[in-house]
Amino acid sequence: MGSLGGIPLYVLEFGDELVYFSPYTITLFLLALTFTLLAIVSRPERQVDVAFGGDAYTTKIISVDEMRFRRFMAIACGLASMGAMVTGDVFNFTLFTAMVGITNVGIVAAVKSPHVQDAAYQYGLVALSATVPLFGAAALYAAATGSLSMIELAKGTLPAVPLVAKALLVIGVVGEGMAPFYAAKAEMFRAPGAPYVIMCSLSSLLIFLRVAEVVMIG
Amino acid sequence: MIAELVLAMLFGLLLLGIHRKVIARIQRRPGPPVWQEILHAAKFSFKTTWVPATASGALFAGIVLVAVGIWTAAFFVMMTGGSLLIIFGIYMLHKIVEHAFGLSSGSPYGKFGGVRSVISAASEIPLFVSVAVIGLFTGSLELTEITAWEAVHGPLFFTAFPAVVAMYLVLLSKMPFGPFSIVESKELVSGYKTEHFGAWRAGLEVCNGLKTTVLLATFLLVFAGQLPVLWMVIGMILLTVSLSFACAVTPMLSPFDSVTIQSLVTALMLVYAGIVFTGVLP
Amino acid sequence: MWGEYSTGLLLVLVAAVIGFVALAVETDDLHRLLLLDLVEIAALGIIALLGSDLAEALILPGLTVGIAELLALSQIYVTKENLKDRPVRGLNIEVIQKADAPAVLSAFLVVYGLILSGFTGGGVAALGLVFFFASRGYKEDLEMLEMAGGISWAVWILAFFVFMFLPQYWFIALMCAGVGILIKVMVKLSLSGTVWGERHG
Amino acid sequence: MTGRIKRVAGRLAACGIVACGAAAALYLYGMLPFWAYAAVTVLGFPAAVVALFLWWMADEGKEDIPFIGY
Repeated sequence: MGSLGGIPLYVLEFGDELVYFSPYTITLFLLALTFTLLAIVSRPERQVDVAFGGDAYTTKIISVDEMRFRRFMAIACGLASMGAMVTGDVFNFTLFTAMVGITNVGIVAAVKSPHVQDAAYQYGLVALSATVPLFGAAALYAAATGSLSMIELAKGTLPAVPLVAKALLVIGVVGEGMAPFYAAKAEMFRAPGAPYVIMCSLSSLLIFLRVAEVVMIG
Repeated sequence: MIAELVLAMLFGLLLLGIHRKVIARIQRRPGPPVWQEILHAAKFSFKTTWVPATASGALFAGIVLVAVGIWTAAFFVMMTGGSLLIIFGIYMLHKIVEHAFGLSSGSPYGKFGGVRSVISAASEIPLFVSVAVIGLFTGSLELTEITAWEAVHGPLFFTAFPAVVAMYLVLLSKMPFGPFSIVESKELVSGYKTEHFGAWRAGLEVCNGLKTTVLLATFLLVFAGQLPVLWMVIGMILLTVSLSFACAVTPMLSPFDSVTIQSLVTALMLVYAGIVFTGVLP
Repeated sequence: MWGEYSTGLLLVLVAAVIGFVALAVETDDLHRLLLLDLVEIAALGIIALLGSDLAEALILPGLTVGIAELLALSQIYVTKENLKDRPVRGLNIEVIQKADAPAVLSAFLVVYGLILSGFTGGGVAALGLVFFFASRGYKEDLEMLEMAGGISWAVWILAFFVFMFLPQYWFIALMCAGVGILIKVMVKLSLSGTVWGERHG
Repeated sequence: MTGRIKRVAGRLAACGIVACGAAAALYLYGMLPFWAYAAVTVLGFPAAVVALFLWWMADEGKEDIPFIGY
């Protein structure tokens, strides 16, 4: 199963850091780019709350400082997910994934609401613990096959990647990119600031889509 | 391929119209004419349009472009027989589009529609397992190679029937008025679409038309193989009618039940993938 | 070799499982954060078991990411629990404050760090600085320190570009990288060792 | 808005349609690789469609606003 996401169109080798664009990774990369640009140019919306039992309603306004910080985090999150989309190195993928986890926490952590902060903290704990299976998986990849390059793994000449390593990788990604998995419980998505909150769910989904390709290689 | 694109969009809207009509007839209502959804798109397209004061302007308008854009891309991938992984990647990203639609306006109804759409994403992501099963059988995820494999070994419909069921549920959860359409349920007014009116809504309708065509056609391509165009069209209409029956006779589930059922299906698919993995691969 | 690796792996995984069980049992948020740091060590252990140069190269970013997450989470914890106003003083031990010993020890550590150079040297020198600040109390000039850290980081990166594009000047690049990382690590570690909160008493 | 939206949307729609049409024609005559054609269409089609809709009934600034009694 060499060409899962299509034939690599372009491979950039920079030492042993390699980046490759296949139709699949380029699609995901462009989507991350699009939403990052949207996060840069959009101003946050003003969330409307209806007061219970009456016609009155209030809008939440995000202060400029908070907006700046969250926008920065959203951009960092976009960059991290773009990196995770095109990297051809398993360890780099896990690093980018861990970074997506941090920035996801950062995006919502600036919201001055106790519920949101608590949700962000709990999510952060899970994201932090997910780095264990993530890095463990990358180390197992290296130990079992002697290579971390996805191009090398896809050639099929190396020993097969143990199923445990793949499972650990998926568990790690699920833990890091938990945002959509956590939604049922999270106050995270209720936080105002749509362009930034969307980066949370988008980045998680993107790294999940990428890991689906990664585990099928090798 | 521009003409095909526009035709696919109109055909998708027609399918959605047929969907509404069949549901109405099953429920003994007269129902709208089958071209109602096309008229709908046209109607919205000539309403005066602006951006709500509370909305996040660029996101509010930009997401409509993204919505049409991703399904245009998916249409291209399907027509050229590209990777199935891309199409289902775009399918998953449609969740994010819904999320953005809902959140960008600031309206509480939109917000809950968007949040619900993300909740159900969690249970649909692992439906990728069925894509993996297809990959295990055919050794590739390129649509052209899958159809070539089917020309030799017969349709996947019989070979991988559980995957068919899982994928059918994917289609069902994207059809309006279905048991899993919690994002559009009526207590949220129109869910994530509530605040997108006028030209924005018309753009969304264009996206829905394309989406319906792409998903149904991909389903047929993957499980029945390459068919002549006429058979393809008939197949898609039949598929729509069967989906309409499923939608008409089942009530909408509560968000919790919807996610639970989808998760159960996912678990079953994982077991099936495990069996295939040990059975098919030596 | 494989046998040794598997045994080591088993041990690390058992350690990780113990850590996760403790994590599941613990309910206090702060304690969970601390336990997580322990669990994180297990991940580094798995990488370290590779026992190659690659492993060494991989541990560093892994460690950095782990520390970054830990810092971010502890910051959230502080805001979450409204722990902002918390005046902090230097180590209030009479013996240390009156004597000259801290200065001598710090100077020794810094000089030793300079001789060691590189990452380890930075760590040792930073320990000296932190010890000095901690025992004497200090007037902050964190901006200066931050700037020094930033510039030395830039020097470090520059050295990498020299390695890549002008390999004939490897020696100067090596010196730049060695000094750059020394100062950077020293500054960063002493910063994280002395930043104690919003207000200082 | 005095017709600004109408002008901008009209131009955008025209550009999008021309770009898509040109890309399709060039691809048909083999003068454009497929990926470029697909990229132009994916970018141009949504812009053209939405801009066309916006242009259709956009405010031209000449309307008489009726007094409806508030």
